[in-house]
Amino acid sequence: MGLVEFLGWPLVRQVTGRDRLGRGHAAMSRRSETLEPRTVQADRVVDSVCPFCAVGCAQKVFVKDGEVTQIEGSPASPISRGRLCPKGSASKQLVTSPTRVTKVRYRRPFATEWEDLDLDTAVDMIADRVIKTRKEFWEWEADSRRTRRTLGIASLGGATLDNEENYLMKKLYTAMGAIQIENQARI
Amino acid sequence: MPGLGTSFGRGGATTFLQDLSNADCILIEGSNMAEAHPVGFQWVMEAKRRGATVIHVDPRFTRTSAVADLHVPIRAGSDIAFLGGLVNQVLSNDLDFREYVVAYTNAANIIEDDFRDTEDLDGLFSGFDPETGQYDPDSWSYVPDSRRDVEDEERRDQAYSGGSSHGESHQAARSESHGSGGAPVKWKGRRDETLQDPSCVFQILKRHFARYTPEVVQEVCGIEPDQLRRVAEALTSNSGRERTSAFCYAVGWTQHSVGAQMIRTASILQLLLGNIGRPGGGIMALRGHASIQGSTDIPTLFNILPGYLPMPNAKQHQSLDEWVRDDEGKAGFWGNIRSYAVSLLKSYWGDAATPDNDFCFDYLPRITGDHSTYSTVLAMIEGRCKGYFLVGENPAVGSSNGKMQRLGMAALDWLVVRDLQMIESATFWKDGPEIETGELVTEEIGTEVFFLPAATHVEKAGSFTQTQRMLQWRDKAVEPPGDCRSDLQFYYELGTRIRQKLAGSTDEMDRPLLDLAWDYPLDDGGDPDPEAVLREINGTGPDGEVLSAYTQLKPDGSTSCGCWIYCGVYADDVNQARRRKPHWEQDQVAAEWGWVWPANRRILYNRASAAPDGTPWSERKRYVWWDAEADDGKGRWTGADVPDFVPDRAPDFVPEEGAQGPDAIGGQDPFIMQTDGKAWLFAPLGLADGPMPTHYEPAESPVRNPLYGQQNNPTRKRMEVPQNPLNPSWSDVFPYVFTTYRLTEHHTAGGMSRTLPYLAELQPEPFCEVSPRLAAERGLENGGWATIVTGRTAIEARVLVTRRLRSLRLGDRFVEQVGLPYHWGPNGITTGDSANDLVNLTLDPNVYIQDKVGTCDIRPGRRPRGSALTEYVAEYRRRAAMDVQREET
Amino acid sequence: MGSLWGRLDDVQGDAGYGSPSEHPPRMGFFTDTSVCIGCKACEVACKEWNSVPEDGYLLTGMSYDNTQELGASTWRHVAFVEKPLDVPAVDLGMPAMGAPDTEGVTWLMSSDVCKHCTHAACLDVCPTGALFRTEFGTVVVQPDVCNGCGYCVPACPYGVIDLRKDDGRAFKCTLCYDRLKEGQTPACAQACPTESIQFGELTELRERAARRVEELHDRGVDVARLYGADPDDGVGGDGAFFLLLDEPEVYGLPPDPIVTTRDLGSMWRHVGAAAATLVGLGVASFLGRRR
Amino acid sequence: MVPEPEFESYYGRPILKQPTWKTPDVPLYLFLGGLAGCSALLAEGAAATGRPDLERVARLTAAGGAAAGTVALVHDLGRPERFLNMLRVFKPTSPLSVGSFILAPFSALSGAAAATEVTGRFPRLGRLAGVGAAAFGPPLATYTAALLANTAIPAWHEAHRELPFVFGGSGAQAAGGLAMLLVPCDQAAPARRMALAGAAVEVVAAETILKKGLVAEPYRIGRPGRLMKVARNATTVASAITVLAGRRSRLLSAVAGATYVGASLATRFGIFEAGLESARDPKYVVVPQRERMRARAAH
Repeated sequence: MGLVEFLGWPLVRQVTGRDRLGRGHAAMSRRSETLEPRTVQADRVVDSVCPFCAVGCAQKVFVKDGEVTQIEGSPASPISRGRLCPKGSASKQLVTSPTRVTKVRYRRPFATEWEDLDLDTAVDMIADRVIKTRKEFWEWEADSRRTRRTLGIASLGGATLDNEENYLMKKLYTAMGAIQIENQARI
Repeated sequence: MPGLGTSFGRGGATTFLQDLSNADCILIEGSNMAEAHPVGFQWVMEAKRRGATVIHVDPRFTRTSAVADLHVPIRAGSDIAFLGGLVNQVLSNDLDFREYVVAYTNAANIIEDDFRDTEDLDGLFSGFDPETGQYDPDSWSYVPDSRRDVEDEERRDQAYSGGSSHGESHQAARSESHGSGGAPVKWKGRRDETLQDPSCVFQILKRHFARYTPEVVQEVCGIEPDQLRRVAEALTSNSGRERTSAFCYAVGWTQHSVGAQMIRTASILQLLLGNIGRPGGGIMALRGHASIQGSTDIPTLFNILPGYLPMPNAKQHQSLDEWVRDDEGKAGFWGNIRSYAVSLLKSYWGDAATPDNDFCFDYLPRITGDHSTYSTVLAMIEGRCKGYFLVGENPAVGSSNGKMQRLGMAALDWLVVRDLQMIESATFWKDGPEIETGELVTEEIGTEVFFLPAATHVEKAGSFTQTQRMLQWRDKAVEPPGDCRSDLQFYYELGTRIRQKLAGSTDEMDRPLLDLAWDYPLDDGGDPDPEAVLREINGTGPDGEVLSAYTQLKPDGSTSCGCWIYCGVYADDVNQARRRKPHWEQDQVAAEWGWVWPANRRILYNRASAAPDGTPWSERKRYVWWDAEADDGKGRWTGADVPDFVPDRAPDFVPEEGAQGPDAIGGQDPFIMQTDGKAWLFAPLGLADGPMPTHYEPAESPVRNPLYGQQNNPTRKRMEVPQNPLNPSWSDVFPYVFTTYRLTEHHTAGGMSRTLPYLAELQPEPFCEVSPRLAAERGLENGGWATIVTGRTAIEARVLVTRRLRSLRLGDRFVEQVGLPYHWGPNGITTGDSANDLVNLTLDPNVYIQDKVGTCDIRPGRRPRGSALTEYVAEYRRRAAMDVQREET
Repeated sequence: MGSLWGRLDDVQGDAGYGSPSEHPPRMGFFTDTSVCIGCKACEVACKEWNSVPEDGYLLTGMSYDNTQELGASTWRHVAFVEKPLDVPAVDLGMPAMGAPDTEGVTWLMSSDVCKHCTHAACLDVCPTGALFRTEFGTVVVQPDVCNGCGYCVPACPYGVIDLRKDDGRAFKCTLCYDRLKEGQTPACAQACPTESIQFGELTELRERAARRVEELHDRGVDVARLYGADPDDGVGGDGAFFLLLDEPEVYGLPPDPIVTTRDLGSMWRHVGAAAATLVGLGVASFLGRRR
Repeated sequence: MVPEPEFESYYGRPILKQPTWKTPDVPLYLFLGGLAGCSALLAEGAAATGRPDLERVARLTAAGGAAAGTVALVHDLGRPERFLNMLRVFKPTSPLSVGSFILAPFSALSGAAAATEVTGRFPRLGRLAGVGAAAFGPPLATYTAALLANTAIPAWHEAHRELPFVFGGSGAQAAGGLAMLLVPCDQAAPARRMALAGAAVEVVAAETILKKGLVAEPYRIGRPGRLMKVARNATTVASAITVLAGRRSRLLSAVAGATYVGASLATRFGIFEAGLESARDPKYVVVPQRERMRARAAH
């Protein structure tokens, strides 16, 4: 029986086995027999929180070879109990989106197209511009009341950022004297 | 925030999502919860399963209405009239929870005689200065209880003001700084517990809302009287000792020129019904973004510092003492403001901050009024602001009056955009609508643009603060690809480089940067360790040991704390936000999952879940109560949640004379952040547009204000610039109301959803929703195209003709409403026009947020292209005679 | 062994997996559309887990349903039906105004999925055994076997399965066969915010559904009815059944589906008769006159 | 006009899925199956009664038809390279599985028979193969009816009793017709008789289907309706010519034969497209099922 069995011809399994009509066990392929969910092969499962709305649904992020292979709800959460909405369920697509920008883009004044620019140079250029514009619009007083600020620099954004990021931003901007700092809480 | 902040003392949701399942009735208004917070909505469904009544009040019949027991269609922007109508039903039929109202609210307080209500002044309160468009709140204050009250106040003034007398700030109620604390009244004031005194708050409230009858509500909101009565009946029959009702709201209330007052009306209603601080009650503020609550607690906002400490104001605060004076010494936990302020300065400037230099108070820049995003965009257009950082935000689509946003950005020297995808705000110079119409020419736009790719939420560790004030930690799963970096790393790197470049400077201007405490431990990838930052936020003692409660903060500079309301998130040197004890191992409060500010408490003001004598109002609604036997007879507050009260303060405790700060909190004062310990039905201070909510029409309205001569909010912030023309009200050129909103399938400005195939295919094109009657009137076909036009611009959208949009009967005429989701822009897999380009900028005076409603016209067919578009809109403006300056009332 | 239609309690036993103790209990879905909020999390979670490609960016004008139907690249489809509520409108007696004829509307939502029938026509007609009954009693297409003959497509009485254009093979919901192997919950059921989609043992789900219908009837929701829960119906009961709030055809579901295999016996008999006729006719053709 | 039946649907969209079988592949396969199957019968009859020309044409048609049919079938597969999976299991519940186990041996045997015919080698073996092929002929010609009938498509399913006779008759008609076209009159008598008899069976069965009310409407209207009419008229004309002049005029016999073949083709395409239409309109699913439920509830 070995040879035929080895050939694994389902018809033989069908005739000799308990699945005479070839509806189930006989028709099962090797792949189906050894199937398992990709999450089983993950190197790590990391606890995270959905980046979209403010319900704060807990997420489990499965990682294999440094790539995110699945993001789904974490049943342990008392708030979301493992559930997600359509946006939360699309988190893997958000983080692995092929249209994500992964290189710095730079647009020269009056230019019509983007150019490349390496990250280190970009940050340095930005630091220079901050210092220049800060000084250019520095103001010690307004109607003879001390203000010690710059009105040349503004910032918008924060509601999608971490508390730690908002903290460093506000700390740096305040030390810089920049006060036109805003985020989505207001639009 | 100020809506909840002034009413209860803190600017955050008063309850938690799971608690909605304990509600006997849930009113969802100003929110489309099933679509905008679907997973949070499971708790509303849980309540419904247990027999609760779910009511949804919304201009449209949405997916929330589909599963609600009652849907009440309302004209967008008229919520105060409806809620006022409910208040009137409660007060005129004595259906309020009297025992709760007398003990826990300022209903009994007597108000100054010279206070005049909107009934007397046809829509204005006393103290209005037409020139400045602001109120002086003096006439709204409490009558002092006795001579001694007045002496107390003067003594406190002397002690803290270094002798120089100072006038109470005339900048009305300094509304913008009380996100987390009640505004400081001078004294607790005289009270008539029988509520009969004609000048007591209860009677004033009754008179104020007397004219909000069902007939008036039908006239203003288009809600039939029997619907109003059904809602009133549902709420009142589900309130009191045995039953509680909960409210849920979101930007449907906040985004109005009367936004804060809408939330105030809801607060008043919930206080009259006695639902605040109780299980299954409260007001659930549903925030939009993952950490919008976090971005107001630790604010990247112009008017506050972390912990809702007010940003120093150039006119009033030129020293640390002046900065903390208003709150210092007053009753309530705000009384310790000096400790919080000094600790913040220590965390900013570390050792450089010493007692003799006012802990570097002078390093703080000072504000001089409104520097909100819309004023800033105006400054950009006028060339007064040249550098702009966009960090995970897309104003070209997300902000209102998109054209103004793009014109502002076109006038910049440099723009730094940090995002995941190439958003419209980064490419306005290439493919913005103005390039198409020729109003802007790419080659003439001088803005230098840096697009720095950002890391996603799984490529960086950090914490979000979600809608019920809970901090939840995310671990880092993978490294960010290519040039992507977290914003933490970018700002740390930017700060480090700026400090290096200024290292040798002796210019006083650079001292704050050079003395900044900016050294954080770096991980091997060169990124600052986010847990170290959270630890700094939590606060440390003299020798760097971690603090565990804000009560440990000292005013002498021995403690440092980045955000006093977050003190405790790193208690016992453990990242409490990272706790994940599964819910099946805890009760519903689940205190060991994440960390909730303040002090890991879920339901705020939960002292009010017990009767004045400390016993639960009822067994069914037992939550927090006074256990007389605890601590061998001394007694202690105990229950399912962390008591929001001084743990060992007996219910019958009466503070001695002249007590200050927390010691001044009586045993029956559940609202421990308020200076009088009571919840405010009447807000003597803290709101720029009046002590009580009043119905005013949105800036652009199809009808005249039926209640008062005063058409709009008198203190609204107007942006009278060419780029922000207002449609004339009750005009037949713009006869319809439009309201913008979100869909489940997309995320705000769309940057995180229009670029994802699985979401884009669910809602692939911008559309507008119109009633069958409006469709017939304007010849619109289902699935066809329509052009929607306002004074700002015209956009096109596909048409969905649906009965879910009802023709509302206001008096004897019909008002039609057009629904517009706003997720689209020129970029992404599916593109389209941005609905926010239609919106005008008229701002709420408390938080400078815009009206999301306005008037429009709608025509079949697609919009004109190129410069023909500007001509088409200009023609509308001519027909509406908008360019002629008309005196607005 | 090998019943072709009617009640069949041990569907895995019938497919060669032995007695009930030798194989896991039959798993399935109960979709309670009365709590569905139409959020489409199920559609996205399914596609994300199974890497199902997007299939078209088209605004259909059919209320909020731009997904349109189940198919090879859509294994979950949320249907949206807006129906007027016949409440007499307030008539202002002003003809010019044209008062709207009805006041209210109901908005039905339902997440449709493969029914994993007890008697699955797609499985019966599949010539290669690609479609087969799993040990969990679910019906799955084995992508390593399917040669895209397409026979399952017209056989399905619910119009669920289809061939994927650029791939050639048939695809449909697998009830997350791979997740089941590790005792995990299918992706759509895990994501569903209001537990409209409930996953579990079919017998237990049927009891829960019956209680839910009773509960709704007690509350006056008398339009609630189960669909596909009766093991004696035309397909022997569905592995994924529903609680609906209107007639099935309003949701695009057949009101009384019967597995085509029920008539297969009669088909083979008639084929045999026709073949015999041919033989007879053939022979007769040669018996007549020479020319 | 019968008033439009009152029924609800989901925005008028189909309930069933359109069959993905390609045109012309599958209708052509249905035709070729019938043609080849019946040709095998003709071939055996001709061999047994000494009609060499008829035998040769019939054998070649049988083999050619089977081969072409197999190519059409494999070409229609989404994954043609996996055509051998057709024999992976034997599914009695699947007419296509049973069909594969008919088509395979038939093709082999009819191929062998035709090979011996052409090469003249192993004639005895060829005859034996021919008998084998003939045995599989009738099933090959009629199983395809079960192939269409064993689906959820109302027009096909409700006709499951008549379709085998339509397909069988149409097959006989095609085989006879082709033989009349290619074989001189004197040897083509059996072909004429088979064609005539086949036509009769097919027309009677088809008429029975057309009278099945709403479910059979797709056979009566639109393109499929026109195809079915063309087929019936062509069959009638061909039969008349055959009866009147079939025996005498080689030309007329050929014309009749060709018409018979054409009619058979038209029938197959007509029935196939009727199925597509029947799947597209939800009324064909909802109305009959509602009537069935009412009837069941009545007693």
